[in-house]
Amino acid sequence: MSRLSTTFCGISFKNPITVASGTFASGREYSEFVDLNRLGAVTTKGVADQPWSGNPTPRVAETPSGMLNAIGLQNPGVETFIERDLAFLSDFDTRIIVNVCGHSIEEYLNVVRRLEGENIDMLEINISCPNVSQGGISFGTDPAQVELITSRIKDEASVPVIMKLSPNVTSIADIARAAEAGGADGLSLINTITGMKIDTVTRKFVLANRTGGLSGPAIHPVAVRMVYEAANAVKLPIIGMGGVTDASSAIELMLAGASMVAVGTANFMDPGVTEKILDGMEEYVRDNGLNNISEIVGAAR
Amino acid sequence: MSRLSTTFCGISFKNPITVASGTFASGREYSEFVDLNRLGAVTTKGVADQPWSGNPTPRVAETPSGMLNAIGLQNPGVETFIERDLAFLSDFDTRIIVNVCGHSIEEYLNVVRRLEGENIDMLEINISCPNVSQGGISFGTDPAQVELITSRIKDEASVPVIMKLSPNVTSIADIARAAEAGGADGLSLINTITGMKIDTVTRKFVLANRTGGLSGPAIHPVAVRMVYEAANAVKLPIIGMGGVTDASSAIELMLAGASMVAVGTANFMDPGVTEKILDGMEEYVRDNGLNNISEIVGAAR
Amino acid sequence: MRGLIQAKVVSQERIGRDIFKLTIDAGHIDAIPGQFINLFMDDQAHILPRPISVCDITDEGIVLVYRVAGIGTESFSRLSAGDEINALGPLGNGFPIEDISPNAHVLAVGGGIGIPPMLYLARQLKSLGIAVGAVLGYRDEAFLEAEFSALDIDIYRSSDSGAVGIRGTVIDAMALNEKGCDMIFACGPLPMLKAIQSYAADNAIRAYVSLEERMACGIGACLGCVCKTVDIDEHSGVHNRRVCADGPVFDAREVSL
Amino acid sequence: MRGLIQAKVVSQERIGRDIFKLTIDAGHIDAIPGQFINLFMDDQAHILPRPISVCDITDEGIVLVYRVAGIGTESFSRLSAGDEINALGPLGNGFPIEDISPNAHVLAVGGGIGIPPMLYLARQLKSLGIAVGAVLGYRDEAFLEAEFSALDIDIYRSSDSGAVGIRGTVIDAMALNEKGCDMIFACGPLPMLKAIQSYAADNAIRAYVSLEERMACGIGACLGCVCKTVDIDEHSGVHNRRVCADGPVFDAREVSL
Ligand SMILES: Cc1cc2nc3c(=O)[nH]c(=O)nc-3n(C[C@H](O)[C@H](O)[C@H](O)COP(=O)(O)OP(=O)(O)OC[C@H]3O[C@@H](n4cnc5c(N)ncnc54)[C@H](O)[C@@H]3O)c2cc1C
Ligand SMILES: Cc1cc2nc3c(=O)[nH]c(=O)nc-3n(C[C@H](O)[C@H](O)[C@H](O)COP(=O)(O)OP(=O)(O)OC[C@H]3O[C@@H](n4cnc5c(N)ncnc54)[C@H](O)[C@@H]3O)c2cc1C
Ligand SMILES: Cc1cc2nc3c(=O)[nH]c(=O)nc-3n(C[C@H](O)[C@H](O)[C@H](O)COP(=O)(O)O)c2cc1C
Ligand SMILES: Cc1cc2nc3c(=O)[nH]c(=O)nc-3n(C[C@H](O)[C@H](O)[C@H](O)COP(=O)(O)O)c2cc1C
Ligand code: FES
Ligand code: FES
Repeated sequence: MSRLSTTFCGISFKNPITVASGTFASGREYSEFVDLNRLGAVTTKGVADQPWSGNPTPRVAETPSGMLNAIGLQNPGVETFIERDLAFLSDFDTRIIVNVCGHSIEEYLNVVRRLEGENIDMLEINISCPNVSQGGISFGTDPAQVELITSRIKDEASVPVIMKLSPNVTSIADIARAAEAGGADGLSLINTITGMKIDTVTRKFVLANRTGGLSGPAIHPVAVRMVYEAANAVKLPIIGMGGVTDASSAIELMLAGASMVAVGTANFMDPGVTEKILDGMEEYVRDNGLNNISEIVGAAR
Repeated sequence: MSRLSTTFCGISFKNPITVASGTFASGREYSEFVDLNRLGAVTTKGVADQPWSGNPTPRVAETPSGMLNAIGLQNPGVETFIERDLAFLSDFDTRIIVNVCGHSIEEYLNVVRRLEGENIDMLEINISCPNVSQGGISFGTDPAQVELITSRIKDEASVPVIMKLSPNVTSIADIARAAEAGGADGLSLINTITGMKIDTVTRKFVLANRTGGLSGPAIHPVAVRMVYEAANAVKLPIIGMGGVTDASSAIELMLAGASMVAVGTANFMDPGVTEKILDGMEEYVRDNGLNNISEIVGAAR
Repeated sequence: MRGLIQAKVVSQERIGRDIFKLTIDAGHIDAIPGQFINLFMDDQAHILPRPISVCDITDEGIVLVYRVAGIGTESFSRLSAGDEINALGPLGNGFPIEDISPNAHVLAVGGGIGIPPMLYLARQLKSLGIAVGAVLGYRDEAFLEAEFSALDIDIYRSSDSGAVGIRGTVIDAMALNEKGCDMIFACGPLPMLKAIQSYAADNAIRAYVSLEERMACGIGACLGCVCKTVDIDEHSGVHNRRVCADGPVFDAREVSL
Repeated sequence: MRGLIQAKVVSQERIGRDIFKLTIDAGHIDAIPGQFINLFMDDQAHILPRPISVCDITDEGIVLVYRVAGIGTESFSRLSAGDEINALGPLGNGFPIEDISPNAHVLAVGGGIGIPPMLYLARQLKSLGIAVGAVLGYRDEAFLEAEFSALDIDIYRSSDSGAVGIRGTVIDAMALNEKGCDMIFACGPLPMLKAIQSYAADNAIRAYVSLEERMACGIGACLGCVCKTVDIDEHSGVHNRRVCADGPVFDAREVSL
């Protein structure tokens, strides 16, 4: 048994490393750079019940030690996703976590229902999507909405449901508790922090969408804090993410309370980074005489 | 009349640049590196009615393009502040903005009352302080509290009152509106974003206080977004801050809606940075044929 | 498995006011004209890659010609022989030079910093025995003149100021070509590509245009760099294609510029 | 007006397994022994300064000796002659060498990477005509031996492993000094400084200790770097003093270690 193997929501993973939704598509492009079989799981780009066009470009911008994105959840819809992307991934020996988005609870449920019986291991529900029935404010910032959407999805899903939390809230603990109350099997956090960039020469917003989500190393300290707060607020296991670039920043999230870690923006800095993180984790486990990496989960003191 | 001169809350400033409270003490130490007479204003370190000891060390840590601090608002109390620091500052031809902190509304009011009649131009009220009567949660995250504390302070203050907002909230617009409803004369934002760092070798929290406030370039995109949201939510003038390191990042905040800009963490990267920012602003005004820098306030499109 | 390449700077030369020619040794690399290389800054504060088109491949390495446009290109301009730089590539599809009929006449049209990739394109077309002429539109200062001359092909030049070739746009310079053409391959600023697009449509000439868009992953995964397409794209399921992976070269008829 | 100094690297030498000696030219600088220089990384991702004590001042420049402890010191170790580095300083108060009576006998006690500043201290004391001996506690590898020998003063060495001098702590090595002492100036790890503090108290000897704390501004403005004081400090109004501005050197009787 590998010392990196772990169990999350009752499912075994060969290691605690997955990728952050939306940064890795469904793995096909990165499979030229990474042996997908080495990853604990591939978390796929947010998928909706219909194709979404996303936002106009520019969609990305660089910021100090970070980037903004306003992709707008472009995706080909769940049908194409199943036919093409799930089919591709099923050839690899890795777990599949499917990230789901929608504009209304009904849209989320359509995706969840359509995925029933497909070869997937877990659902990750992105509640930072614009909630059309609430004027475009995301589901993820109101505890009552979080509890409601969680319980509705739990009613229909037969695989574990991970609620992916937005950091743009006053109390991440309250949101985590709402997800727990709604019956979530686990949490993942953090999604991006809303930011903005303006070109001082043209006086234009750099992103066509004006605001975008901040990700990358810049937000890592916020991710560590929020994982810590969520882990202390609820009993649910956590997938930590936000600014992980190496084994050390991944381990920090685990020490804060994450059982698994997702790597996002760092893939753009080095497409082979996930394997390097795994190498670094093996070294850490060895150097620290651990029997299993999960011994460090929440071990900061 | 200089093309950088500006008016804020009815007070004239020789330029829109001040320093962020707590990064510049009361100017004495930096006066060896910066001609204080060049600054639009000096904003002093948060002062309470009694001396505060602050947190144990380590109090600061580096993060990607940023830093965490958990000074814990150490200050010598308002008496020493008036005798020593205000006396020192009154020799310079710059405006004085006094940042105020407290554990309870009464403590804030004690400071405000004690400062009555002293040689100060504006009050900046830091509502990220731990609110003892609310279990240590800061005043600044609850709109009702923000409105209450604002109106109580406004009742007593004879100089303009700037409410300094915390970014650790779901809706900065709601908080801004609460401050406006309470009668604030202006807003300043953003204070630091709560973060955490863990040493993966020792498994210890790097800051003795566990959490600290993230500042520096890393948070600049969040500051730009929040200034933009606040400026669009209320009619109050805004002092923008968060990750300003050069003229361009200062101008970005003005394009987003800030009338003045405070420089914080960047002072640690270069103690002479404020003068360089002023030089860069003069150049910008010239290159863009502006009559006055205030023409760009909120001009992003 | 492909990966980040730790390339070595072979040489760097300033070839214009703010234009530099950087040759890097990135091991054995085969590239199709129109493909690009993502260069990374050696600075953890700047995390996104800078895409630069392949200008040429010589025995010494990959030649990249770029204009200093911001902090990244500025930092590249300070590199000198022996320095290391992280690179990823070649990326993208490149121009469809293999699909061209042997008796076609191709015009390689470059505008501004879209000129460099035309060098490698023209050289490759020529070596395939395809008739090619180059149309080069400068701002006001020529660069890569010797390299283009060495190709021994017809060259038509224009510039905004008239300092190089005729005063005008590449469309004006194209009028100087009396040999006609069946195919246009173009790279340059958006207004130029739009002009090429309508010129091609009006004259029933096929055209391929190389687009620019802000990128993050550079390999088709993040959907940061899409362009609008006339028809629904099979991969995306919507009217979007990825500039980095499906492009940067597109049939002018399929994209909405 | 003082400001950031764009210093030039004069030389860099590896003088131990992970210990480097860096000489920088920062213009004319006068420093008191015990003062430090803040070095900045040339990398916008790492924004805080790295404080390094002045080890010596020679005709060539300021000598800084440091142990590679993390990313900053690691990056400094890659500098070589001619490179530029931003520096701020000298900062802090330094040891009170001017206040010492001419017939005092001083022990300069350095532990580990606290040894380097003792070189400049001992040299300056000697040049003031004050009797000084050095007590140097190493881990297991000596460094700066030639420099200390050249001072021609009494030197007592210890090391954790016994590889250098006697096996033991600096307190053990101090016992080798038979000349007595009226004043101890010490720099080193916290446990050593605590031991010096009680040794001085027990033996009614005055002692000054140089403290380390994480810093941001380095000039006394941010209150990031305080140490605990026995009495209420006049400046802070509480039991805290600023290591960067009020220290790093403190009378051992006034601080709670
Ligand atoms: C496929 C492709 C090929 C290119 N080939 C060349 C070439 O051969 N020579 C050349 O000089 N330039 C080329 N460019 C443009 C070049 O990538 C930008 O000028 C460069 O990235 C600017 O980086 P900077 O840090 O200097 O500017 P900054 O403005 O500081 O860059 C900030 C961010 O914006 C991005 N960015 C800025 N301008 C552009 C742009 N025009 N296109 C895409 N991203 C941009 C940067 O990559 C970076 O992420 C190409 C662009 C693309 C998409
Ligand atoms: C007044 C003073 C004088 C010093 N003199 C010397 C000297 O002469 N030689 C020497 O080798 N070291 C000295 N140090 C310690 C030296 O500053 C640290 O080893 C160095 O800052 C580590 O930086 P890093 O980037 O390599 O390590 P990292 O751990 O990557 O640094 C991360 C951050 O923590 C800070 N930090 C890490 N360790 C320390 C520490 N021990 N003290 C203060 N801040 C720390 C860094 O400055 C940086 O901000 C001194 C420290 C102080 C406070
Ligand atoms: C380009 C991009 C696209 C993203 N798309 C999604 C998405 O579709 N669904 C989702 O839940 N999160 C999405 N995210 C957020 C990431 O999954 C992750 O939560 C965030 O980027 C923080 O991690 P990082 O700093 O490692 O990137 C996206 C992030 C980026 C940068
Ligand atoms: C060391 C330090 C101390 C601070 N102390 C205070 C304070 O006393 N009162 C306050 O309102 N804000 C305080 N702040 C917050 C800053 O004023 C500012 O809002 C924040 O740092 C963002 O700006 P920056 O990124 O330019 O530093 C402090 C920040 C730092 C880094
Ligand atoms: S840059 Fe990521 S898809 Fe093109
Ligand atoms: S480092 Fe700022 S007060 Fe010492």
